[in-house]
Formats: sequence, structure tokens, C-alpha cells
Amino acid sequence: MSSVSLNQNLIKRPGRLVLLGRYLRRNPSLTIGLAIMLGLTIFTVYGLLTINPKDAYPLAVRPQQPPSWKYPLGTDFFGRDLYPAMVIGLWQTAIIGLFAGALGTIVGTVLGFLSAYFGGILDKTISTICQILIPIPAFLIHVIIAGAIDKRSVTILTMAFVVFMLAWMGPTLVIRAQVLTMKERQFVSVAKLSGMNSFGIIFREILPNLLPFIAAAFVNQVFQAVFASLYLSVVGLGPLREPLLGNTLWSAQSQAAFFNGWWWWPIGPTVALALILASLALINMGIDELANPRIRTSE
Amino acid sequence: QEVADIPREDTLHLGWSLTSPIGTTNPWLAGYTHQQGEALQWEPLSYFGIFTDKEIPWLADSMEYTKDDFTELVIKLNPMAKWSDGVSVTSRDVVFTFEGQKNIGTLPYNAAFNQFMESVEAVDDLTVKLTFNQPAPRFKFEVLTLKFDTGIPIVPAHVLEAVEEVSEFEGGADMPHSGPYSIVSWDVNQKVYDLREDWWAVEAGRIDTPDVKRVVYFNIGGQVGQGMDIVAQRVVNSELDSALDMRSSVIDNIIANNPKVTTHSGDQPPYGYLDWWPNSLWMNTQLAPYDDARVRRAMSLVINRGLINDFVYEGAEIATIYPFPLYPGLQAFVDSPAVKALEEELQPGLYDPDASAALMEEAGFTMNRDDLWEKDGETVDATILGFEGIHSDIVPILVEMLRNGGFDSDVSFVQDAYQQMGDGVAGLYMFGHGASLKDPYAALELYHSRFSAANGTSAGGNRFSRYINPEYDAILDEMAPLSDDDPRFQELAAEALGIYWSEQIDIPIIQWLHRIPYNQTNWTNWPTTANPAMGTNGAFWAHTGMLVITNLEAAE
Amino acid sequence: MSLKYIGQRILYLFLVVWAASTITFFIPRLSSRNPVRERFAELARMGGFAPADLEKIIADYSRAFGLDKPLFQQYFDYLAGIARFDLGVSLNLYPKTVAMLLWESLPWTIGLLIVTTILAFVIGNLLGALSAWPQTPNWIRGFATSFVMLQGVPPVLLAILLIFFIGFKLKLAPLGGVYSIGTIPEFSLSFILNLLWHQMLPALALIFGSLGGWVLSMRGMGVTIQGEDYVTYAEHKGLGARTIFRDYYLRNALLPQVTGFALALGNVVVNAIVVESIFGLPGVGSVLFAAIRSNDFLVIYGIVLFITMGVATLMIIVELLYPLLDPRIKHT
Amino acid sequence: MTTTTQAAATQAATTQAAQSERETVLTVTDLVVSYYTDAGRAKALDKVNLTLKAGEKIGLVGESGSGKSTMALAMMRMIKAPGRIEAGNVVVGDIDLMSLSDKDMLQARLSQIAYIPQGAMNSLNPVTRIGSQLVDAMKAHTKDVSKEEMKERAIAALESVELKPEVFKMYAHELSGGMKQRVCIAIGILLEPKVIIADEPTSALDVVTQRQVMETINRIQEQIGAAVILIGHDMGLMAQSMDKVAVMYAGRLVEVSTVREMFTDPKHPYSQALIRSLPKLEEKGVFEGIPGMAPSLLRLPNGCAFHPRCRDVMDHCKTTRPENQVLTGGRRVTCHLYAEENEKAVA
Amino acid sequence: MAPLLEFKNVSKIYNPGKDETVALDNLSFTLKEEEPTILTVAGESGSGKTTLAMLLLGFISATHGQILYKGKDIDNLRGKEKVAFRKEVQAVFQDPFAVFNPFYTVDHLLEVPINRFKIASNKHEAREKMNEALTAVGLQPDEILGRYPHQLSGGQRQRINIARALIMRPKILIADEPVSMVDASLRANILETLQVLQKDYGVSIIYITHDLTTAFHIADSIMVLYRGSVMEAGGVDEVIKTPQHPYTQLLVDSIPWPDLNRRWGQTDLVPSEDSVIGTGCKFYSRCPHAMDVCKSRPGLFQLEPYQTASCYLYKDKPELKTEALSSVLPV
Ligand SMILES: Nc1ncnc2c1ncn2[C@@H]1O[C@H](COP(=O)(O)OP(=O)(O)OP(=O)(O)O)[C@@H](O)[C@H]1O
Ligand SMILES: Nc1ncnc2c1ncn2[C@@H]1O[C@H](COP(=O)(O)OP(=O)(O)OP(=O)(O)O)[C@@H](O)[C@H]1O
Ligand SMILES: [Mg+2]
Ligand SMILES: [Mg+2]
Repeated sequence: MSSVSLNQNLIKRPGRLVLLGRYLRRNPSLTIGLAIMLGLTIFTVYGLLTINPKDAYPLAVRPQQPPSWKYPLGTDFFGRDLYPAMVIGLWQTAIIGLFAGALGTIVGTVLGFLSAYFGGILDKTISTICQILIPIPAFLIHVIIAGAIDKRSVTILTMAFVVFMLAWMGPTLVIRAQVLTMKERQFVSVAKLSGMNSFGIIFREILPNLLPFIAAAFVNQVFQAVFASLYLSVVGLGPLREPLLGNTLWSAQSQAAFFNGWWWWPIGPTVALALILASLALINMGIDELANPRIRTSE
Repeated sequence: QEVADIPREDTLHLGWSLTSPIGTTNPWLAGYTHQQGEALQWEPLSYFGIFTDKEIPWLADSMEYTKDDFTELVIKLNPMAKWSDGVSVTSRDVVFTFEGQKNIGTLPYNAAFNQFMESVEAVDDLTVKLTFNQPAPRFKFEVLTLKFDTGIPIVPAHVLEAVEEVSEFEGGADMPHSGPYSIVSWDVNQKVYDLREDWWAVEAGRIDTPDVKRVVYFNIGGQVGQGMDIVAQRVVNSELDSALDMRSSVIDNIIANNPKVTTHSGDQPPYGYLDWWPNSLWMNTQLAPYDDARVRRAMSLVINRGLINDFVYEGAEIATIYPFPLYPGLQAFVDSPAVKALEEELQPGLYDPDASAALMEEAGFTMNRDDLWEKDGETVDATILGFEGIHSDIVPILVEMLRNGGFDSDVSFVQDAYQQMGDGVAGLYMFGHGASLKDPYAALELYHSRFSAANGTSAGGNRFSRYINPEYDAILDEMAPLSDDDPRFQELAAEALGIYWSEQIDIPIIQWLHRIPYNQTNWTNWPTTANPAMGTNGAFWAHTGMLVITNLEAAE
Repeated sequence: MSLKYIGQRILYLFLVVWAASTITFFIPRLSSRNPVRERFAELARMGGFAPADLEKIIADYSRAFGLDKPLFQQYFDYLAGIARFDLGVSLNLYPKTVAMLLWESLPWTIGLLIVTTILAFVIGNLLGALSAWPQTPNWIRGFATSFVMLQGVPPVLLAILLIFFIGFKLKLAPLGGVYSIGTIPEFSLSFILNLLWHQMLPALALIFGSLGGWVLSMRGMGVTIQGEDYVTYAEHKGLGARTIFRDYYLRNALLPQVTGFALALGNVVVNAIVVESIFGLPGVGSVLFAAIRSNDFLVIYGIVLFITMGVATLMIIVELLYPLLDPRIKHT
Repeated sequence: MTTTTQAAATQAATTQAAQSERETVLTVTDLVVSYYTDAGRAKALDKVNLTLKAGEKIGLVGESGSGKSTMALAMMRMIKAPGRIEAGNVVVGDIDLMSLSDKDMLQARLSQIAYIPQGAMNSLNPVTRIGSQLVDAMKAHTKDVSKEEMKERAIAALESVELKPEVFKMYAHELSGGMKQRVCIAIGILLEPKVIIADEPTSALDVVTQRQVMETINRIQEQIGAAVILIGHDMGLMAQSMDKVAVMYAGRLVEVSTVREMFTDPKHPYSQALIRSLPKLEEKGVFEGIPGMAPSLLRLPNGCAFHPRCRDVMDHCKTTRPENQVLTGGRRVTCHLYAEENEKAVA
Repeated sequence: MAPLLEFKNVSKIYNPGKDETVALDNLSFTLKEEEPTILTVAGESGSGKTTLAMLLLGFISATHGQILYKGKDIDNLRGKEKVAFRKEVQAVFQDPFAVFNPFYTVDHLLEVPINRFKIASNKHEAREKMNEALTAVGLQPDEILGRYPHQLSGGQRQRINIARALIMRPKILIADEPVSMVDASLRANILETLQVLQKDYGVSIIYITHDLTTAFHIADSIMVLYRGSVMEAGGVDEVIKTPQHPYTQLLVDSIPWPDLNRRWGQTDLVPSEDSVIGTGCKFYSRCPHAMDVCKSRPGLFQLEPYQTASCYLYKDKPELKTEALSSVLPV
């Protein structure tokens, strides 16, 4: 063998944290999105540890008070303290979002994988079902489902479940498309040659590479779920007593809060929702960049 | 067709929710409502001025019971009354109307006519004799007189006789009618009614020529449509002269923004007048735990009526202890010494959480870790069913009061609330008593066991309590044939009310107010406390809305 | 384009409608609610009293609506009705049929929705493309990003805020409605201007509501396309930035977005539901909102079906147009 | 098209003879380009010098990552972030490209200096017709030319690369790889530029198509008299169609020679190794690679970048960077081995 | 004993029907275990080379005919036999980057087969095997292991691929254009490694390429495909030095030899895009010698002991049965 490998000068790479920092600097939308999300999380967690949950429900405090030291976000017509209401609302919104988002993403990912990897009749069935369901406006079906459930048993989790019911087609199609291209990649062939079975190929070879896509799908799902929960509140389908952001907002609206000069009442949940959704949108934008190999300039 | 130009000064703009299909005017059409301007076209034999407690004869000059036992009624029509196509209103129309009500199942008073009417007969062109099969002292008032949302209008026989299936006949914009306005333009956004020059009532001297030349019903989409705040903004801007009833804080702000806007009580709270629909927390008294009067009473004891007034009504005294509205006749009744004594004794409005707790313990409940009453491992399902559009301010408050009293309560504004109430599923229902206006009979009759459907079947006519008490029934039966000015009637009524209170059949919460903004920029002479006008309520959408509108005067 | 392809598409449309109708038919029947009774109960509540023999009337009507037949019989009748474009009757607005409701409300919606969706599509895609384009000035990029963030403000909120501040406080726009109260509709310039004037705020609310989504997806697309060799090569050819942007970059990035267009209409309807009702516009959205709140089930199903059909048809139309946009695609 | 050996030989002879009188069309002086990456600055071109006369064909060879494409892009002024042209001049004809405004540079591209891309497969816009991609290039550079004339010229260009006029109306996906590559050539010659840079125009093609494309390039180049820079690492291709070869190693041009000199007497040790590694028909089954691996531009070895792999490494190679030497006959080498010889020559 | 590998009249047709592509047309050959050899499959783009590789690896199934591994149809292998087949038939692909999963370090490529086929009994032994294989292909293990694929050069990556094949000790290795994406200076190294594999480890190699230069240097025998059919086959010396089939002549003539004394392009080119295949010779439309008889498909004519061509120019020569193709392939 004539070739002699000489010890190549190894290039010193900056540490992971430094790289992450640089990456975030280059990806401002992800950074801002994550920062907002982090802020909201801190607000919620700190809040949950310090508030008295009872104050988030009617008759707890003096009604119709503008923001003050005592009531940082004011109080509403019903005598809720809007600060704990916001904390609990954020928490519940997070539960719905995460639950529906996670479920939708998991089911979508599993179906997408099954469909694309094994192909054949399974693929035909799954993708046809998705394609048939896609044009049906999900929200309207949510309404129909929510309308059919006995309202007294509606909880935050049932609401999340309703949202999830039609949230899996999007990720299924996205993941399916990705797996389809991914399984044509040569490393999959090599893994087969290395004796890996389908299970191993799916989980060890393909799945890790799809993480950015799955993350993007997840963020998107959470976005949809938060949105859907807001609209379900707006049309009056949901656990009304709970200070869900959508409920607070809509009850402010139905008590004509702006007109009555209680501006602080709707503003809180509006800002919170806007922040949640905007941060999700920004994170989505950022992850998009991550998932897109062309712009993934460095490791 | 060409629509005349009518200046804004001569036009009345009303904000209301429009749902009736375009072109449907026939009052016998299934799904007909009188609330969307139709009341401007269809007139009754007589109206009732609730605040003057007076009958207002209209198509009929008089309606008299001609037998002491209230089994015969003679109606005399006004000879000048005419349909808009020039045909006179005669006994033929009245007989046609009555017989139609008796024969056509879909008509709203079909049951009442079947229950009471023996026969109807045209004595001559202007006289009708109505014979009952049992004493019907309240038939004239309840059925033949238009007030609020009840009673029947007279329909043109010469038009409907020719129609095969009246309940499917739309009528159309040109259907001959007796009222003052005709519809000239109609789409989903608005209905435009123009004054008819040849309205019989002016010639007949019933009323002066109306100032309002045109009425526009503007579709605000109702409680499910444009929010109250936006409607309020349009009232402030004088885009609307009047609109649906609103919460007091909103009225407060409307007046603050536009001092020309007034209400039934002027610029002072409660900004409205009493509606006939006092609300209670109803419950199915046949289902545990509501079958226990102690539980019902315990719930009442944790309702703090003063707090309700403070939170929801800015201090106005709206919370009530009665199942009927305190109109003059009824006010007289509750002011009677008998009722006063009962109230003193039974304290129906008492707020006393300790007493409540004692009762609950007595009923076998214990307080669990969540501070909720529990028996056999079950909390009290005290979810309050209500209607979001009208109850979203009060119900959340009640829920918290019950919660604080240890009842596992929650809000539920489901669409099928009414159905659940009718079906008597366990729980609480926030709902009104649309019954009594002059005397307490109708309200008290709601709890007669005749109407107390067995569990599992549906309770009709808002009789959700399913209350069964032979003693109570006996009292009511004795009242039925008596006129309200009979002293025995008053005595029995007090007795029945005593049972209602002591048994806590339901929990009376609030009187119902109509807080309607009246914009005086263009129109004055709205019915108010100071100016009762013809004594009707100010709701332009009620049957008596026509009287409100035709009495308006142009602002200077 | 082959016959087989057309056949397939028609089958697809058929399947979509069938799926939507099956879902709408069966889900509500899983619960024990009786919409007819609910409707009468509601009527009774509004009138403040109910006829004593409510039960009998309900039975009569249930028969008229076929609710007393066996479930599957009902199902097939329902499907057969849909095949005849008979979407049933509104319970709440009886005797209005669903078709009538759609017919009345569609004109008010179509104008608004089509215009806003197209505007949002055009502006959103342009901004998205620009924000992925390296030569774009930073302020445009910031502008585009701010629209993505604006997505966080749901249109329902936007609508409320716009009316209160722009309409009521600043008096710069009407407080909703389709035209000024009391105007008699006619075919004249002043009336049309009046109409347009009233559509301004709702249009804004709807456009802002969906703009961000387009920005976001177009941006992703744009970044991919921008790395393509043919875009770089166009620069090598010495083409001006504008030509490259338009003919090489935008045209290619736009292709997948067009598929999204039809789907977006379905989502826009959701926004339209609340926006229309807040502005008091008598469009499909308002009708649907009212139907949802009053559980007027046939109206809900009818509109769901109608929207689904519309979206699916549009998707097919877009698909048929695709070869015009992308010569690589042929329908076989 | 018939290209016989004889014709080719005579043509080669005439070009050779004509070369000395020809004007210089390209002068690259001290071109420096760096990429600023996370891991640091990579000097992808380090003081590169090159001159070309009209009609001259030079091959640019070197290992992957040695900076060949970077040089092409730098000459087109198409280096994008994180890259930067840090010094140097590129003069085409009498235009100094580095001093042009961005707008003028747009004009210079294609009309002065044209680039034929590496991946012709993906270099054509998939959604517009081939014709319009020729026409828009013309439009960007010429005014007052009528549509018809542009179309005529485009079709003429297509025909000159042996494509049928119908191609004008076709789409990229309807063409084979070789045809697409020829469309790119047609675009490249549309405005008869002085310099044509072809970046591995054939490495994705099979031998037959490769030959066809190379023949096209050569013929066209003779027609318009442009100088050609052919980038590639296939020495066979260089031997068969180029006049000169420039060898690049780690961002520097280590040797520039005529093809004949390169194959018979390579000077730089890297060139020597390169030539040695070429398979020869006579020596079946004998392989001789270049030991070691290409250095990372982020961290070049001290001294001569090639010293860790060099057979003839000397002590000062490890510390001192060699300078560019011009040997007798105009050959240029960057190696310490020839420093003395060069000094002698100068003396 | 059954031969190691046997292609029996194998055809592969994509999208059978109207626009079908015959990617491989009635191909037969055998490889024997006791005679490890390097067989080149050459041909221009689209001639069916990769299809052949995919068939052999069992990634796709033949439309007609059978592929036998140790006498068993590879489509019907089960259990142990299947595992053995997987292990013993290996491949090295064209793109040295694409075969690495970007998510993992390069170790993954070597670890997976070791674990899967239980090549080593413990971690330590596995590591040793890896070191050994990497050293064998001329790489320094400690310099390579633990790095991500993009941190290595193309040549290094390709050699890791070969190391992987080494670890597996396959009986057959399919190398699909293993050097076409690698630098000229690295080509030599890789080809050399392949040669060592055959010589020292007794692996039969099917070397797929369109580059006849490398084929000439490395292979014993060659098979020239054109649109799925064998045009010419035999020993590399015979076929490349004295090509007989017009297509092979064209191919050989198109090689850009790095040799100033050999001029390029003696034969005329007929653009390939015009050609249509009828029932005749597939090369008909591009062939300078096209004759009328070529409108029917020619069989294989044996020219030399180790050379055969499918061309009517040699119709006087004895015809060779398709199944007997291997007899003219030297080992
Ligand atoms: N956009 C970039 N960012 C960072 N480094 C780059 C970029 N483009 C090129 N480089 C680096 O610059 C050096 C030269 O790259 P270049 O593409 O010019 O090489 P090349 O000789 O053309 O190689 P090949 O033969 O593989 O095409 C390489 O080390 C490469 O990694
Ligand atoms: N999955 C497939 N579906 C349809 N046709 C295919 C498929 N794979 C290959 N083909 C066709 O089969 C023929 C042979 O393809 P193959 O990939 O085997 O050629 P190749 O010789 O490997 O070419 P290259 O040198 O370009 O890699 C080609 O015409 C190709 O278009
Ligand atoms: Mg390159
Ligand atoms: Mg291949």
C-alpha cells in the first residue's frame, strides 16, 4: 500500500456552546422565538408557585379594578384577579397546546413512517385518507365533535383531544414525504447491507435525520392547537369556568370590556396569546432553517 | 319597485337580529316570529299597557265575559278596521283566526284553544261570541290580548282561506295586513318598513298620524353576532335610535358618551324596566340530591343577593325572592299583609352559610378535602346550565357563590341547555318564569303536579321542577276558576307562595330587566317611568312595539 | 390529460364529499341530543312559553326531517340528498333551506374572502420571497417578520381592536355592517363605494390573519430555491436582480405555494366566521357562527360540506392549472 | 461534424504560432479570497496570478477543495458571503473588473467573461423555455435589438452547439444532460465574450457525451477566438484538449506549463505526483497515488503547503513559503527546488 | 457445487406497459467461489449498470429470470441463508458521502455490521476489527474514528466504505462507480485497495463504471452494456485494446487518455438522444456500420476465446448462447 496517511493537523473546533451561541446569533427568529417562549415559561412557572389559584375565579377580589400594585393586571367584572388568571390560563393553554401538539405529531410521525417506509396498500390507504381529509376544514369538524360531547365532562384534556383528532394529517403527509426521500438515500441501502432490519432503519437511520422536521411539525401543531382552542372558546365550546386565555378574552368581549373602559381585561390575554403564537411562529421559522439543508451552513 | 327617498329625520333605525327568511310575512307560517318588524303589520283584538295596568282596545272595541263563570266571551270589532287592501276586518276574520288556532297543530295557541274553546260564532259582521267548555277567566288576557311576546294577532281570512297549506304559505311582502307599516325593501342586512297613508287606526281615532315615516330594522346579528359593544358604539353615534337590551355598565357608558341617549329610568340605574321573566335556579325535584328540600334550601342560603346587586347591577336592587315580576297587580299582591307575614316567617332571601352548612350536615353530607359537600363519595353536581347571551354576567357569579358554599358548581352554556332542563337531567338551570303579569296564578301553576312529567319524559312549558305536592295542587285547583279580584283567590295565592318558599321549589335569583337605550337625537317620547305613554314596555321587538314606534315624536 | 386522470379526480372529489358527509352525519349522532327538540325548546324560550303538546309537535317535525327512521336509512337519505345538492333545512331559521342560507350569504362572503385571500397570498408571498432574498434591505425583512409575528394576533382580536380604535375612537371607518344603515341597495357608484368602504376593516383583519402564514412558508420555499443552481447561474448570466427575482426565483418558489392556496381558503373560512360576525356581515361565516351557537346542525353540516366541496374543487382546479405553471408536470 | 486528427493537428499548430502575436485578454494579479467560517478564516486563494491571451486554452487542475471554483467565481466577482475577495485585480481586455460598479459588472458578465457551470443539470430554469433563457441574457446586455433578432441570434447560438432550433421552445426537463450542458455553452458564447470559464462541464457526463461536449467547446472557442479556462481534475481531458495546464494546490497556483511540458517534464513535486498517478495503458494494474490528504485551508502547514506529502522535501520547505518562480520558457513554478535555478537564469 | 452467483436470463423492466424501460435485457452470467475475479460492467449512462447492482443485492426483483446465490433464488432466501447472503454480498457505492448517515460519526458505518452480524464478541474486539480494516485500506484509525463524515475527504470516506466491506469479509462486492466522484489523485489509492481485496481476501468484485481506463487497470474481464443488453464481453485486454463492436469502439475512442500521443475522437459521434430502439440492434440508430440485417436483434458471436460481440459484422463467427456468456470471461 503506497499511501501513507500523515497526521493531519486537526482543526480546533469551538465548543458546542459557542457554536450554539453563534448559531442563534445567525438565526435571530429562532432566538427571539425561544426567548419569548422562555419568558412566558418563567412567568408561568414563577406564577404557579406564588399565586393563590382561587384568585383566578370569580368573586375573589374587588371587581373592575385597573392594574395596580395589588392587582398587577387588574381585576375583571366578575372579581377575578387577572394576574393569577393569566398564569393559570397560560398553563392550561400550554397543556392543550403540548398535549394536542405532541399527540398529533406522534401519530402523524408514526403514520407517516409506516406509510412511506412500507409502501404498498398501507401507504395507499394512509395517504389517501389524509388527502381526503385535508380539504375538510378541521376547525368545523372540531366544532361538530365538541358539539357532540357532553359539555359537563369537557375538560382541558378533552378539548386538547378534540383538537388533536384532525391534527395528524398534516404531520403525516410531511413526514411521509420526508421518509420517502430519505429512504432513497444511500445510507439506508448501506444499513440494509449491514443487516439492519426495518425497525432499526426507521429508528436508527431515518428518524434522527427527521428530527428537525418533526420538531417543525410539532411547533406547527402546537400553534394550530392553541389557535383552535381559542376559537373553540370563542364559539362557546370548552370548559367555560376555567380562565383559559380564550375564555378570558371572550368573556371580556361579551362584557364589552373595551367599550366600558376596562381595557386591561382583554389586553392581558391578547398579549399573552400574541406572544405565544408569535414565538411559535418565529421558532417555526427558525427550525425551518434548521430543517432545510441548504441553509444549514454549518454543523 | 321604486323606494321613496325618506330623510333620516323621518326614519327610525333599530338594531335587532334578523333571521326570518326574506319574504315571509304570514303569521301562521311555521317558524314565524313577530320580533323582526312583523309586529308592525299584524294587530290583535287588544293590547295591554303593562305599566298602566290597562287594556288598550284595538281591532276590537270591547271584549267582555258575558257569563259569571267565565264561560262566554263576546267580542265587538271596530267598524273602521280595514286590511291594507281595503277589505274590512270583520267577524269572519276573527272566527277564521280562532278556528285556525284550534285546528292547526303547529300554531302556538293550538293547545289553549283545544283546552278551553267550545265554539266560536259570528253573531254579525262586527260581533263574535266565544263559548268555553270550562271557566276561563284568564283566556281573554293570556290569549286574545297582545303584550310582551304573547297573544295572537288576527289574520285576514280572505287571504288565507284561499291557501291550501297555511303553515307553509310565505305571505310575501304584499300580503294584506292591518298594521301601519308595509315592507318596501328587504335583504339580509336590513328590513325597511314605510308608513301606510291609509292606516285605519288613524281614521278610527285610535292614534294620531305617526311621525315615523320609515322604520329600518338593521341586522346586528343578534346575541351571536356583532358584540354588544359595537352595537353600543353605533347607538352612541346615533346610527341606531334604539337596539337590544344591554348590561347596565354598557348603558352607563353609552349615556356618558352621548347624553342624548336615555332609558326607561332616564339616566339613572337600573336603566330599564321590569321584564316578565324573573330568573330562578331551577332543579329537578325528583332527582337526588335535589329531591331533598333541605339541600335546595341550603343552596338558597349561600346565595348572597346583595352581592349580586353589587357585582352585576351596580347596586340596583334586582335580586328577587319571587317567581313573578312585580308589575302593579303583583306588587299589590306581595304587599298584602298575608304575604308580608310569610316573608317575615320564612326569610326566603336569607344569606346564611352557617345555616346552610347545618342543613347539609343534617341531610347527610360531609365536607371533603376540596371543601365540597359530599355524600356516598359524590359531590353535588351543581353545574349551572344557562344561556350565554343573557346569563354570561350572572351565572359565573352564582357558580362561585355555590362553590364557596361547598357545592361542586360550574358554568355550562351549552346549546342544548334548554333540552337538558326539559329532560330534567340533574343539575341547576338558570331560567325565567314567563308566566304571570297581573296575578300570580300563572307563575304558581308552573309547579302544579299536573305538569310534573315523570323522570325520563320531557317537561313541557318550562315546568322543570317536576314538583309533586297534592296539598299544593288542591290550592291551585281551587284558584283556577276564580278571577283575581276575588279575595279567596288572593288568600289561596299567598298560601301557595308560602309552600313555594318553605319547600324552596326553585331558588329565585333576579328580576329581569330590559335595559334598552333610547336615542333622543332624532326621536323623543319613548316610554319611560316619567312618560308611560300608552303604558307599554319599550321593547320595539315585542308585540306592543308598534305602539311604541307610532307614538314617537320627531326631535326638534 | 387523460380520461383516466379526470375520472380519478372526480372520484377523489366524490370521496372527499363522502368522507365529509359521513363525518358530519355520524359524529353528532354519537351523542343523544335531539336537535329538533332543541330547536323548539329554543323557540319556546325566546317566546317565553311553549305549547303544551311540545312532544307531539316535536314528533311531527322529527318525522318530517326523517329523524324517526333507522340510522342507516337516515344516512342513505342524507347522502342521496347531498347528491341532489339538497343540503336540508335550517332548524333554527325554518323554513329556510341550507341552500337558501348559502345563496343569501355567499355573495357577501365571496367578495370579501376571495379578495382578501388573493391579497394576502400575493402580498404574503412577495414579502416571504423578499425576506429570503439576500439582496433585500433589512427593513423589508423586518417588516416581513413582523407580519409573521402578527399572526400571533388572531383575527378575532384584530377585528375587535380595529373596530374599537379605528372605527369608534378615531372614527376613520364604519363600525361594521355591509352598507350604511338605511341605505336602499341599488346599482350605483355611491352604493358600491359605500359597500367597499364597509369592507375595509374586515378585509384588513382577514389579510393580517393569513399574511404571516404565507410569509413563513414562502420564506422556507424561497430559501430552498435561492440555493438552486439555476438562480446562481442566472447571476452568472449578468441578469439584473429584478429579472432573476421575478423569472427565476419567484416563479419557481411560487409553484408549491399555489397548491396551498386552495387549502388556505378552507382556513380562511375559520377566520371569516368570527370576523364576519364581529363586523356584522351577513356572510357564510356569520351564518355558520350563528348555526354553531344555536346548534342548527343541518346548517353546520351543509356549510361544512359546501366549504369542503369548494376547497376540494379548487384543489383540483389548481392541480389542473399546475402544468401551465410547471411544464415538468403532466397529468396522466 | 468531422474532426479528423489531421485537422486538429494543423489547427493546433496554427494556434500555437498565432499565440505570441495575440493580445492578452485576461490578467489576474495577486488575487486573494477568503472564506470566514465558524472554524476560522480559510484562505481559498492566495495571491494567484494568471495571464491568458486570446484563443488560449488553459486547464485548471487540482484536488478537490484546492480553490479552483473559487478562482472562477472570483473572476466573475461572484464570491458570496462568507467569502470575500480581499485583494487582487482581474483585468479582462482593458477592463479592470474589480473597479467596476455592481451595475457595470452585471454588464461585463457574459459579454466580457462568461461562465459555464459545473452542474448544467440544474442550471437551467425548469419552468421557462430554453429560448427565453437565452433571450433574457441578451436583453440584459443589449438594448435596441428587436425580439425577432434576439430569437434569431438565440437559435443561431443553439445551432452552433449542434442543437436543433426546436430546442428554443423546449423546457429543460425535455433535454438530456449533454444537451443541457450544450445549452449552457450556447448561453456562454451568446455575446462572444473574451474569456470563457468552464467549471467541470463534463464531470457528470459519461465518456461519449463528454467528448461531444468538449468538441463543441473547442470548436466554438476557435470560432469566436475567446480564451478558455477549463476547470477539472481529469488530466486526460486536459491532455486531449488544452494548450496549457495550471495546477492548483491549497489555494495557490503551484505550476503553470504547456500541456506538453506538463506531461513530459512536470516541475512541481505535486504535479509530478499527479502525472505519476495517471493510469497508463502500458502499465496495467500499477497504481501510484499521492500519499496523505489535502490540507485544510483553515490550517495550512507552515512553509510550503505541500511539504508533508512531498518526496523532495527540504528543511526550509517546512518553514519558508516558496515564491512564484518564472522559469525559462515562461513556465511558472512555486517551489524551493527551482529557486536556485531561477536565480541562475536571472543572473 | 452450485456456483456462487448465477444470473439466469435476467431481465428488468421498469413501468411495464406503454412507457416501459427495459433496463436489463436477458442477461446471464456466473461467478464461481473458487475463482475470485474482478468483472467490469461498463456502459454509458442509462445502460442498466445500477439496475444490475440493485438486482444482485436483492433490493429489487427481476421481472424475468432468476438470480441464484449458491444455487438458491435470492428472492426466496429465508432465515440463516438470508443473513448469510446479506453478509456475503456487499456493495460500495458511487457517492462516498451519501452512504454516511449525517447524524452519526463514521464509526456508525462500521459498528452496525459488526453488531448485526456478530462479527465481534465484545466492544474491544469490535474496535480491533475496525482498526484492522481501516489500516488495511491505508487509514489511521485514531485519525478517522469519532469524526463526522463531512469532516473527511472524499477519498477517506470512500476508503472507509471499502473498510466496511472488508470487515464483512464478503464473497461478492459490487462497486458501483466507486471512483467517479473521487479526485483523480485519490483514484489510484482506491482502485488499489479494491485490487488488494480481490487478490488477498478472495472477494469477487463486480466493478461498475463508464470509465474504461480504470476498468482496464483493475478488471480481469468486462461486459459492455448498452440499453440493458450486452454489446461486447470478454477479457479486458481483448475488449479494450481491440474493441470489435462499434459501440465499444466508440466508447474506447472517447476515452480522454492522459497521453499526448493518443488523439481523441477518431469515430464520429451520433447524438444518442435521437436513437429509438425497435426490435433490431439497440445500437442501430447510432451505428456507423448499420446494415439492413441489423433490424433484427443480433445474437452473441464469439470472436476470440475471450471475446464476444453482439453485432452482425461478425455473423460468420460461431454464435454463443446467452447462457454461456461466462465462458468468455477470464478470471
Ligand atoms: N461558501 C463557502 N463557505 C466556506 N468555505 C467555502 C465555501 N465555498 C468554498 N469553500 C472552501 O474553499 C475551498 C475551495 O473551494 P472550491 O470550491 O473553490 O474548490 P474546488 O477546487 O472547486 O473543489 P472541487 O474540485 O471539489 O469543486 C474549500 O476548502 C472549500 O471548503
Ligand atoms: N426506479 C426506476 N424506475 C423507472 N426507470 C428506472 C428506474 N431506475 C432506473 N430506470 C431506468 O432504467 C435504465 C437503466 O438505469 P440504470 O440506473 O441501471 O443505469 P446506469 O447504467 O446505472 O446509469 P448511470 O451511469 O447514469 O448511473 C435507465 O433508462 C433508467 O432511466
Ligand atoms: Mg469546484
Ligand atoms: Mg448508475
